[in-house]
Amino acid sequence: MINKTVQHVDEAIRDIHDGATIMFGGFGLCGIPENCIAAIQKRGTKNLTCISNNAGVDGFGLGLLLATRQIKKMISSYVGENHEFEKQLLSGELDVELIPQGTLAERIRAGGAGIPAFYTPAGYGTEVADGKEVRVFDGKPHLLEHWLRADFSIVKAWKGDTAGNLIFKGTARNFNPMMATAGHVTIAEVEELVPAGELDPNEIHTPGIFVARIFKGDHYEKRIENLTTL
Amino acid sequence: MINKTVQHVDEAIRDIHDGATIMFGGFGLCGIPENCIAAIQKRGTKNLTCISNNAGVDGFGLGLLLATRQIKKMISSYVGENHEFEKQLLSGELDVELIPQGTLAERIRAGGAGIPAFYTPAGYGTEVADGKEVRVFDGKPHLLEHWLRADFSIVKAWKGDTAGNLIFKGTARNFNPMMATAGHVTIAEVEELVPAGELDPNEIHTPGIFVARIFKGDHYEKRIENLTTL
Amino acid sequence: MALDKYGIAKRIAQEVKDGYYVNLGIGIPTLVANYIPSNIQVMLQSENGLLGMGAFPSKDNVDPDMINAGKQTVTTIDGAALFNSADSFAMIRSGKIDLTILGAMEVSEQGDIANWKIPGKMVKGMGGAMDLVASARNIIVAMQHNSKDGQSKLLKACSLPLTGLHCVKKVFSDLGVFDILPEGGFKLLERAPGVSVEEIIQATEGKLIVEGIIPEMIIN
Amino acid sequence: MALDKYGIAKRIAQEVKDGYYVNLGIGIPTLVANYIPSNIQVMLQSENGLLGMGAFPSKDNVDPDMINAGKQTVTTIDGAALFNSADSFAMIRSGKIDLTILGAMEVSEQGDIANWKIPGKMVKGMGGAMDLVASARNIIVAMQHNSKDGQSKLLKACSLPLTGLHCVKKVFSDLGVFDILPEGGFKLLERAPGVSVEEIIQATEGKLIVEGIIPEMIIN
Repeated sequence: MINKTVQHVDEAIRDIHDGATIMFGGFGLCGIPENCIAAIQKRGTKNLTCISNNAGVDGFGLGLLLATRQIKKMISSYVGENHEFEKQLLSGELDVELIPQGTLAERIRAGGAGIPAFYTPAGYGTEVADGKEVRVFDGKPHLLEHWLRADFSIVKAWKGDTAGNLIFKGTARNFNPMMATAGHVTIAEVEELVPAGELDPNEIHTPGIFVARIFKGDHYEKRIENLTTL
Repeated sequence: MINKTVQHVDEAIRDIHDGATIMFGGFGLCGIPENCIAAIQKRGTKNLTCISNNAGVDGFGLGLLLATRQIKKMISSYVGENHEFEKQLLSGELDVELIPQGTLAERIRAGGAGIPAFYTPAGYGTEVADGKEVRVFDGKPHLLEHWLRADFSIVKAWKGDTAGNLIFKGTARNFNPMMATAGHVTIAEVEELVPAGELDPNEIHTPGIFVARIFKGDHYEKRIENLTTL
Repeated sequence: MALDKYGIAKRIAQEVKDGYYVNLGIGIPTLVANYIPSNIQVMLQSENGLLGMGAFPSKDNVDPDMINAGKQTVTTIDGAALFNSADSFAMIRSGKIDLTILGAMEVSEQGDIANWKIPGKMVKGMGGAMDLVASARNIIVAMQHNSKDGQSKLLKACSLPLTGLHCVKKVFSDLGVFDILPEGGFKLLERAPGVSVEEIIQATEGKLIVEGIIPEMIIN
Repeated sequence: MALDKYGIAKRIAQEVKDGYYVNLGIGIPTLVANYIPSNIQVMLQSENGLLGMGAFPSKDNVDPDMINAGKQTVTTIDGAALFNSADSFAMIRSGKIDLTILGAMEVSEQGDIANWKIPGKMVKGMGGAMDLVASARNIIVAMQHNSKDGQSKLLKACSLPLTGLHCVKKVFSDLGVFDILPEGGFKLLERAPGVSVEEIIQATEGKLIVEGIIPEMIIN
């Protein structure tokens, strides 16, 4: 059986170099690769271009790498309640490209699907359309958008097997499956790692062909951004 | 709970009219909506444009509707070992549009994803490229391809619930999930129909929002096209 | 008297019909879920990847892997489905959502909406709003009629960077309910309880159309 | 003596390396699976929606819902995954398949391939072949060197409708193994056992490049 397992997070991220473009799965703090983010912070890799729907919060998730100024550019859709992100954006310290969330998801999906460009109606008539080709289909204007790919994609799954197959849980799925397909090297950290053959092939969200390295994360804090209860 | 259940196949296909465009899930005879095909044959609906990767075999699957001349046009990728299909194609009786399989799958996916057009490398330099826009990305020529949508999509799933959620089994999944998203009215027939809440939301392949009507098929022959054993 | 945010949410809840698939934006729209009548069946979509969003969890039942687009912990109802964010926006772009309820900083009489950025001051990002307004068939906006310093937010033209063009069908503010006409203009449909037509005229910079007697809205 | 189809399949099996993801076309390519050495680990992709295709089932174990792209009943190996056909071709177009083995009616010295249609006579349809040849990084062809009436199928230019341009890297025929050079031409690498260079020259219409001693292929 093809085996993608590595033993430790440091082995998984061993070749992430200064200036790399990295996709990080997750939405808010949900479904983020906590172990890889911490290891990259520790390693001090710099000048990163990060593609992630949000950028964590102050002090957690990608907020950690923003605080240490390891990120040169963010490609995201929502800055939300991340003050460090908003501050660095407004001050011009951080290069930020904001993309409509559905366009971001589709551009990443296109990157992993070998579709170099597609048309979407999102953003027509807004500053998102600046410099983009507009084409009308069925009377409705659309923008030409290009695929997104990355040197590395780092995703977090619930369960994985040694062949690299992944299953996500709940809304922690979010951007992880598309990102897994769009990385030149895709690294998956999982809560539970099982031998190939234990996952039902019919229930797999990401086939192992897309995953280069997989490891079991040491610990998941799973911090909650906005706890709401009845 | 939103309930999509209908009691009988005839109710499910009640408004399929002469001249309708219909997507049929399935690959070969695997994962085809046997009950709806039989009911459409019985009803005698004519001048259909059918979108399906293949067209069954002589005497089964869409081969039934070809034999009764209910199909005016087929949009497919593989004629394969269907002699009636090949005969009607070569004689010009049947209007046939042949599309590369991946392009067919992606055009249907685009139809259900609100993406009116996209670029793909498949077919460049072949007769498939005739009349199509060619654009070069990263030095490689691509064709502009448009979405496919249909008046009706008819899919076959393994399990479904009353909210219209679907789970497919094995390679009977094939074109069914994309087609479910691309029909103006999507009809699902299933082997097992359970109350909403019984399927694990994490294991659903097609969310119920795409399905207008769902019913339990009476009987599945599941004829095997090419039985091979050790 | 002008409605508070709960009042706006209550009034909007009346727009939700049996069998609808509904996407609720962050802010007042999220509150609408609390007031949907129990005798109708609705599926709430959360664009991060959930259809069939339920109530907030009990304290014992919180799952950090189950959040809505506002990052609030949520539950699922029977018939829910989970999917990735690309599939979620596929669903949105293909027009399967019956009703989309968004917040706004400004709306124009042409149905333009601005809700993601104040240049040099505040950037939230557009999130899913641009995709929603470009594709959803039926977009209504929940908003304050005036800014804190008394400026109208129902305008001839938006001053802030746009989220989408000609897309808003209806506005529910603290002062009233307005159709946005295809030819442009806010057509006053209902007044908030105790709010006069005169007050609404004063508070609206965009073209306001008042025809006949304007009823007071009914909120239970 | 020219190889039979099993011989071609056996020789091609030597091209499959440990850790490869491989797509096998219909016909001779399907046979290759039988000859992959047991000491290497390979994942076979079937473009209808399966990665990790296993052997044919035993008679008691046939599942009509589990077929390959040739509609043959198959099984899965440990680590297999199932997906829909759009995701399957996403995988193919994104270049994740290490080796693609296809049948062909004709191949040109430029690496063009024709394998789906004989105008007026036969139409199989292109199936997934056009997507595969347009995207896969490493495409090799298994084919008969000559047609039944003795015409060469390794040509200067294809006469049949094309499946793809400049895509075939290597040809394995019943007579030999050929690289297709970037600048054009079939470079003879190996002869089938007992087949002379002279016979191959006779049988090849396209530009044939013969340099040095051409070894006989080794087939176990």
